[in-house]
Amino acid sequence: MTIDSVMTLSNIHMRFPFGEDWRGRPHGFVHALNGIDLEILRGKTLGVVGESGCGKSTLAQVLMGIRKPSEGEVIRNFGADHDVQIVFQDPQSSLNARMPVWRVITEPVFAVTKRPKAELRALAADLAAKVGLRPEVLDRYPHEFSGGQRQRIAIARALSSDPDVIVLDEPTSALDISIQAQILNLLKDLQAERGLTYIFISHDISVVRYLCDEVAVMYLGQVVEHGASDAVLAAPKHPYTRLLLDSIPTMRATGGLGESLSNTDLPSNRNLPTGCFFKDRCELAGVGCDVRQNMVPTEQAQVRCCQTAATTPQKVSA
Amino acid sequence: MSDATVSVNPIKRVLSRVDWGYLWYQIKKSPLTLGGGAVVLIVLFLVIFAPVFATHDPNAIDLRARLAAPGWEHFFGTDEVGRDLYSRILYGGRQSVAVGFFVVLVAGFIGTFVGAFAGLIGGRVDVVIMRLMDVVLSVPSLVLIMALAAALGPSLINAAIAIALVRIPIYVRISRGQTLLIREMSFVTAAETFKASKLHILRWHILPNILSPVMVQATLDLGSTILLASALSFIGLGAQQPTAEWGAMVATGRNYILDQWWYSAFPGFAILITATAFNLLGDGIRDILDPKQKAR
Amino acid sequence: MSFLNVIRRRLMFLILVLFGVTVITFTISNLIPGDPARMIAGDRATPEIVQNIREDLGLDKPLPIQYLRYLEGVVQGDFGNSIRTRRPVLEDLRIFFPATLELALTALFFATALGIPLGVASAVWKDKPIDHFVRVIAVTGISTPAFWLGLLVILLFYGNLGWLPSGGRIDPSLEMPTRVTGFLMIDSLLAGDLTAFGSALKHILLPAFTLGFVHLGVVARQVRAAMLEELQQDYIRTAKANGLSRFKVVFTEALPNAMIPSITVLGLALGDLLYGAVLTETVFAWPGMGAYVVNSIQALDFPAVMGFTVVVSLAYVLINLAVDLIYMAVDPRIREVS
Amino acid sequence: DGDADLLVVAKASDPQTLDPAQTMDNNDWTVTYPLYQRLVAYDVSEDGKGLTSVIGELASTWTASDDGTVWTFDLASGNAFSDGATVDAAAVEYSFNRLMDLGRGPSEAFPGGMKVEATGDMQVTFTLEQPFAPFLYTLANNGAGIVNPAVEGKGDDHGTEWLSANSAGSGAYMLTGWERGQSLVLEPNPNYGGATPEIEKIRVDIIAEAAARRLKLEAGDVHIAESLPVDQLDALGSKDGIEVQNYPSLKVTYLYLNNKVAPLDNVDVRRAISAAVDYQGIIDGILDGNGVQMHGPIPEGMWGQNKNATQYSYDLTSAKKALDVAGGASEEISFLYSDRDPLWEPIAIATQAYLSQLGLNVKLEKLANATMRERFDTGEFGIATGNWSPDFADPYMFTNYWFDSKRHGLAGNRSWYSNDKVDGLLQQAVVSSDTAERTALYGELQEIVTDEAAYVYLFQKDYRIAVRDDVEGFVFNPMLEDIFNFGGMSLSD
Amino acid sequence: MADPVLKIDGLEVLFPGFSGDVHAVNGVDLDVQPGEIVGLVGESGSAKSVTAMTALGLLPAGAFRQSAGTISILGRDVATMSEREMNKLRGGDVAMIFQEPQTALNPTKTIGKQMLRVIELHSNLRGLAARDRAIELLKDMRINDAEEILGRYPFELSGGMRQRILIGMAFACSPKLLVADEPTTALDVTVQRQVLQLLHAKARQTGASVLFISHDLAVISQFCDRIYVMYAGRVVESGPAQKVLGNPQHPYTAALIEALPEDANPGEPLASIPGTVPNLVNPPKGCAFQARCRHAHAACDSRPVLTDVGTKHQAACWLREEISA
Ligand SMILES: Nc1ncnc2c1ncn2[C@@H]1O[C@H](COP(=O)(O)OP(=O)(O)OP(=O)(O)O)[C@@H](O)[C@H]1O
Ligand SMILES: Nc1ncnc2c1ncn2[C@@H]1O[C@H](COP(=O)(O)OP(=O)(O)OP(=O)(O)O)[C@@H](O)[C@H]1O
Ligand SMILES: [Mg+2]
Ligand SMILES: [Mg+2]
Ligand code: NI
Repeated sequence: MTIDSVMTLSNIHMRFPFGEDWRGRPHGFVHALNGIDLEILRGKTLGVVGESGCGKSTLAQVLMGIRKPSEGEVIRNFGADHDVQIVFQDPQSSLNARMPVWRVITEPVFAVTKRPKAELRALAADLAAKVGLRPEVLDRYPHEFSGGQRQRIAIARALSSDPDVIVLDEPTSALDISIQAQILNLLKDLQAERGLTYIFISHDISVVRYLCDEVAVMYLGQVVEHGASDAVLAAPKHPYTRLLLDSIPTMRATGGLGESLSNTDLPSNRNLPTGCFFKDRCELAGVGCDVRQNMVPTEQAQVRCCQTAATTPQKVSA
Repeated sequence: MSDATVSVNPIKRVLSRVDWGYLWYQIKKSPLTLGGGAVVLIVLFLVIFAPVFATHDPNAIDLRARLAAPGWEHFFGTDEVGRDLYSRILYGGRQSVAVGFFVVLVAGFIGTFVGAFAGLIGGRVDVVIMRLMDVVLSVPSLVLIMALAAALGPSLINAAIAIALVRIPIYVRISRGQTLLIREMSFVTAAETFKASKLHILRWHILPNILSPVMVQATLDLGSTILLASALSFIGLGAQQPTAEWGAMVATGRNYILDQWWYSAFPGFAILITATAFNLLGDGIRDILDPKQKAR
Repeated sequence: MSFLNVIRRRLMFLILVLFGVTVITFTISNLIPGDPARMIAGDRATPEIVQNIREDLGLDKPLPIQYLRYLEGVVQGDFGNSIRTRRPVLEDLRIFFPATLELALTALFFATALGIPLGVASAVWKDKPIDHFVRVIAVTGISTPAFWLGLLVILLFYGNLGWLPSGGRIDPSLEMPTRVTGFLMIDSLLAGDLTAFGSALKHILLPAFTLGFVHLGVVARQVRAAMLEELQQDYIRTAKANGLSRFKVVFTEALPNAMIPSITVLGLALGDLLYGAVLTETVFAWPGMGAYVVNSIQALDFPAVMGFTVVVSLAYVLINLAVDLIYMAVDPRIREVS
Repeated sequence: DGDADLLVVAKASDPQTLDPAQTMDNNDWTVTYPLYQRLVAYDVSEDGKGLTSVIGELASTWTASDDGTVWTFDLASGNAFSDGATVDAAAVEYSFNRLMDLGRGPSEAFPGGMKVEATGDMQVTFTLEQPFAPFLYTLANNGAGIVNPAVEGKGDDHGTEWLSANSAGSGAYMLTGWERGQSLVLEPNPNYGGATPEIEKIRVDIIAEAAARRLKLEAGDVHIAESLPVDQLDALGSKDGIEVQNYPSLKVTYLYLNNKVAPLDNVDVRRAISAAVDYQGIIDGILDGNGVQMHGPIPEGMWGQNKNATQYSYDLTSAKKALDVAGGASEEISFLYSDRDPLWEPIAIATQAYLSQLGLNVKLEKLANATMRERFDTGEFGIATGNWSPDFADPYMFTNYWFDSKRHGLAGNRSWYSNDKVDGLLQQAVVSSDTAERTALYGELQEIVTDEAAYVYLFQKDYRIAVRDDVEGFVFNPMLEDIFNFGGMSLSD
Repeated sequence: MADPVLKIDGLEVLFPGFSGDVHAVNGVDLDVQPGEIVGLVGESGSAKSVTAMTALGLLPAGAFRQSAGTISILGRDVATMSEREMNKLRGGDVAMIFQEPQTALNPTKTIGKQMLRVIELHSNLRGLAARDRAIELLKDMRINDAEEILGRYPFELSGGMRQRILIGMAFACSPKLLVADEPTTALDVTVQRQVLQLLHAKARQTGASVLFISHDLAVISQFCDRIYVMYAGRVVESGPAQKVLGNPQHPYTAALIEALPEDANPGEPLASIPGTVPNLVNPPKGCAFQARCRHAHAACDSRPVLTDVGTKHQAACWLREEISA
């Protein structure tokens, strides 16, 4: 269905061993990713949403190439000299406190090839200007900056090696709303200017709706719904997506907080549930849910699902 | 900026990162640290300028003035061959302090590198190194030191080498632990994403960040090393005569403790005061640099 | 991780330690210049006598063979015969170990009984005069040369005041109680001999104080650090918000949790005390392993030195095992996760 | 204390082994010597002084063949081991065979190839391969103690393990308890053949710290305190209830000059060193005057001393002159000592200072005693300190041991001295049983070795011991330092 | 009208520090009436927590200084209360829950132990009766297997579960005032909703007043009757939730709402607020928001006070002053 994809993930699984008995054999495995298929479109922003622990960051690491999936394949459709960069959630630990800002920003460059200092500084100054930092800050150290400024530094660092794709792992979660808006604007500008591809990980649906072209909803290491963000978020098909959207408090809500949800606990990813992963929390769960579900395309999106949901009339609150 | 021409050495970089004003502010708040620091400075000063402050040649014997009581001629009295104890204590401090610094530097450097290496490489290498360190730590250290010192032959430098060897595992543990922590930080993950080499990560991320806990440990170690060195000298495995050394002086002096208490009392006090001062300073620096670090 | 797993892991490590320790000490022992055979032979012995002894002791064999022979013995519980006393090393250690253990445990008791309250007070009243006081005590403790402190207390309490004996485990004029545990204080109580108990107690006071003073500092510092750590935890805030009094917050909430990390330190301290006793025992003529090993090193009595090292290392590993198990017993977090 | 029947001796360290065939340590002998009897014993003069001549102990009479190679001893009757068994010829034969068979240090005192045979129930014959002048005296050694043959049944290797911690002798006392590292208890042997000892119990307390030993002595907890530093003795002498006893002794302190190592291989360097030491300064300063400078190797009080032999004295000018003759010496000279004797360190320091006046560069090395002895044996040293006390009263102890080139190293010739002529003299002197002839031989020898400055003969020191004044009957014998005649001692109230 | 459950007047709190005193709270007036749910909203560092913690006397002794202001709880001035009385108050009439459910429970004690401790401390219930009470509280929090949960350790439970337990504990002794400091920030949205629902229902049911702290405007809007908007240690606007958020009168409140991506058009840039919050070591003399404010003018150099801008609706801004004047 697509023409230009920068990366393709097919059937990615990721397991982490945990515990060790006295012979060093693991007690078992954490199943962080359980069969992810995704196509990432050039120049677009893909939003990834889901509850804590559903494997978003693990997915990011697979995309970055710092973790080899236990199963499945990542295909990269860009030259070897271009790469994927990342911006992390926690601006505190993502910058080395012992490097001056100009070193931090140019690290992706000098870590790989030796360059004269003057050249690096020039590059740093250039990038700093791009992300809205004044050049005189280049000799300071990261801890002297506010959260928002640190996130700008992190973005500048991601840009320095001129990547095609930037993975943004909850880049604004630790920031205040007023600062979040600044960063989101910056990201948009940079994308427009450089034709970057973003993978934007978040649990804030409204940010995803604002920023992303496409959205993938993750649950327990699987994508349960994937499609154009306006379509998916306006008319979710999968019961989990619906639950997520229902749970988000909005300023305009009139109905108060409503009824209490019964089961909010995520199933364990050590012993994966049989059948549909969502069945224990699903209002619509029925007979067909005892088998694993596959992704099925609908008009606007792909939905992992769920005979029941596909056939049940949509019931989305505002 | 002339930055492009200046080569930056890591120590200077670390020091340049210290906010001296802040450090002073913290030290001022803690009278104990301040006191410890002051005594350390005084001790270092006295010891470095021992020739200036000494009233006698520390090795000049005078059999006719053996075991003289403290007085104007000999501030702290004399020893069993009539040497001036005051002057010997001044000179003796040189040995103790030098051993302290030597051990901490040698063990610190080797231990830090080995630990960082093990932590960064991980896998088998790490396991082998750490098990080895565990084994060394399980061996009673004093016996190991005594045996090593005996094997190398008694001399202060050999004692220092023995102590340094035995203390390496402590630094390996600290630096490895710290390396593992730092390796999990997202700036290292970031560096991995742009395919930085292990060497780059070691040089730019690990080492600069483990230096401060290592330095904290090192300051704390100074006190205990001085103590340990004097203990070795006490059992005759340290400094050799006629070189003055505090532990050795206490050892000889104990034969005279009933009638000539000053012989072992003054060098004993010298050890106590110096070690206490270094420990207070180290404690204070730890509190400032690394308030979370647990006492070991 | 289960109890069983921890035990299994530690026992595996024990084998490793046993091997490592014997290799290390054997190597170093043999680096020490000196010939044990000469030592036995005495000053005026002829070379034939020395050679004769060397053969008797197997010292004429190549080192690796000697090592293997030694290891073979150790596996069968035979640590060889002491060169100095001519008796089986294990036999000697069996005599001296309880004395050292009794001293170490008493010192540990002293260090904890005082160190914990001091550490708690210091943390609760951080930066107050009492905190400074405790820190000075603690730092002085770890900075005092035990060998020197020992001399001073002997001089004071024995020499000047005459209140306490200068050394030994018990007044030699008393009948030794029947040996049951090897701990004089316990054995004398078991025998119902209060005089002996009193004498043993009097004898252990000074060495235990001297030895414990160092660790008093270690314990107080550890408890202080752990308490400070716990006191700033969120659950303390919850407890306060729930209306618990300061006293309860400190003693029923913070202290138990602060003791968990401190167990490790206490375990290490006991290990330390066991071999840290070396110098103290010398000063106080305490008939324990410490004095035994010092004499053995001086006399190039390698079997004895190695026996000591192996036993103490073993004790060290076992203490660690105990610490791990206690840890698991008191900290529910470890029992089930991971 | 308060217990008149108990005598307490304070020692610095625990005995190592109590087997007379094994121990070579004076420290052990304090305990072992009174546990056993020997064929002969040192005599005591009328006025209670220890003599260097021997009388029979287990032996009632003895004869030697004219050539001095066959010795026949008749045993006195009535002596019995602590288990009641009679001390007979078989026991003597057994003891000596055991000693030689074990072949440990003590066996060295007896001439090689010595045969011991019970030639009757109560008669033993010793056959030597060649005459050995001091033979009779060796029989008074600790190693010559007669052991109950019953030990054979106590385990392998002649019951050594058992005997290392138990007693099986016929001495006045027997071992009844040993708390390791704390104390040993001796009680009278009920079957002892001699006069019943007065003291009902003897306790040897192990107190490592000299200061503590002294304090215990002052407090009256201890009757006899061994090895107190010189400085403490002076202070003690003035205390109530304590007596510091002085005995002339044959124990000497001297420096080994390694004749094989440069620059000490040059006789003039050795002479220079001998003249650069301030003997009187050391005696006055370090010994508080309690000693005299030696006059050659043989001490005062031992027959055979040659007063005409050279005695060096502190004379820097002549020392410098000698050094000039040698052409100077630039090598660093190592000086070994250990903490075995607290006097050695001050001596070492003083010597270093004296020699530095000559421009000699001395490096002090304090070693564990065992390590130091090893170095004596390998000859890797320049100078070293040593003490020497004789096992029996014969100049042999100070000459054959010290200068015989067959005894290089630890065995006795610790300065690695070699002189064919001297070797010849020694050989002659040992096989002769004519005292006058031997005196002449040793006299000549002394002139040679003092001239060649093989050792630095420092001083001969009195034996001084601090004793509570209620201890009576102690007899000091210069052959038996640190050994007490418990059987003859008593406590007054 | 009855006495306010909580009343704070002119509170000023500062933390001495290396580069000077941190003026965290700079004159806060606030009240909570019986049965009312009051929201405290503001960006990170605006002193929401410090204000609440000072009120309950939970700030670590020695680290802070209250330089001005009075606090009264249930009509009593806390300054006059002894430590004993405060302890009786806390956990009894006043309860507090915190942001991090991970760490807010003692990790080495079972849930049961921790709950019983509170119940027994503040009520006459003992033993089984106390246990029944604990089970009842948990059941109210929709925890079905309550008996089993009592025997569990905190680490064995999910974050949502722990927070529900903490709420249950807070209600153990029917408090008149509950202070909830960002109780759901660390939770997932689905869990957040459940916790908020339970908390809301329980408060209404028992008639307890709630001081609810959050930086999430949407949550505040749904949860609270009345809100205070804080900025740099000051209250800049207060009033009924719907009014303040529907018709913000302070430029800061307005800008904050505009900056939300919720209603933004994906094609257009978000309305961001330039700059960052002021440094509290030297808080601005005048209006704290001046430096970032679109409407700033000369008058803003002096400090505006809260003035009525509608019924029960107040704002501290010279602009509104002028308008209303
Ligand atoms: N290195 C690892 N070892 C073991 N388990 C891991 C590891 N990394 C992640 N996991 C597990 O994998 C699952 C997914 O983790 P991940 O960090 O990808 O979640 P997430 O969606 O990013 O969550 P959050 O929103 O909290 O950041 C979690 O259960 C986590 O515990
Ligand atoms: N113990 C303390 N020592 C020094 N400064 C403190 C302390 N506690 C809080 N502060 C300072 O007081 C100010 C207000 O902090 P507070 O925690 O109340 O903010 P908040 O509004 O609750 O923010 P958040 O939304 O991040 O919880 C901050 O600037 C903070 O740095
Ligand atoms: Mg994540
Ligand atoms: Mg807060
Ligand atoms: Ni799977």
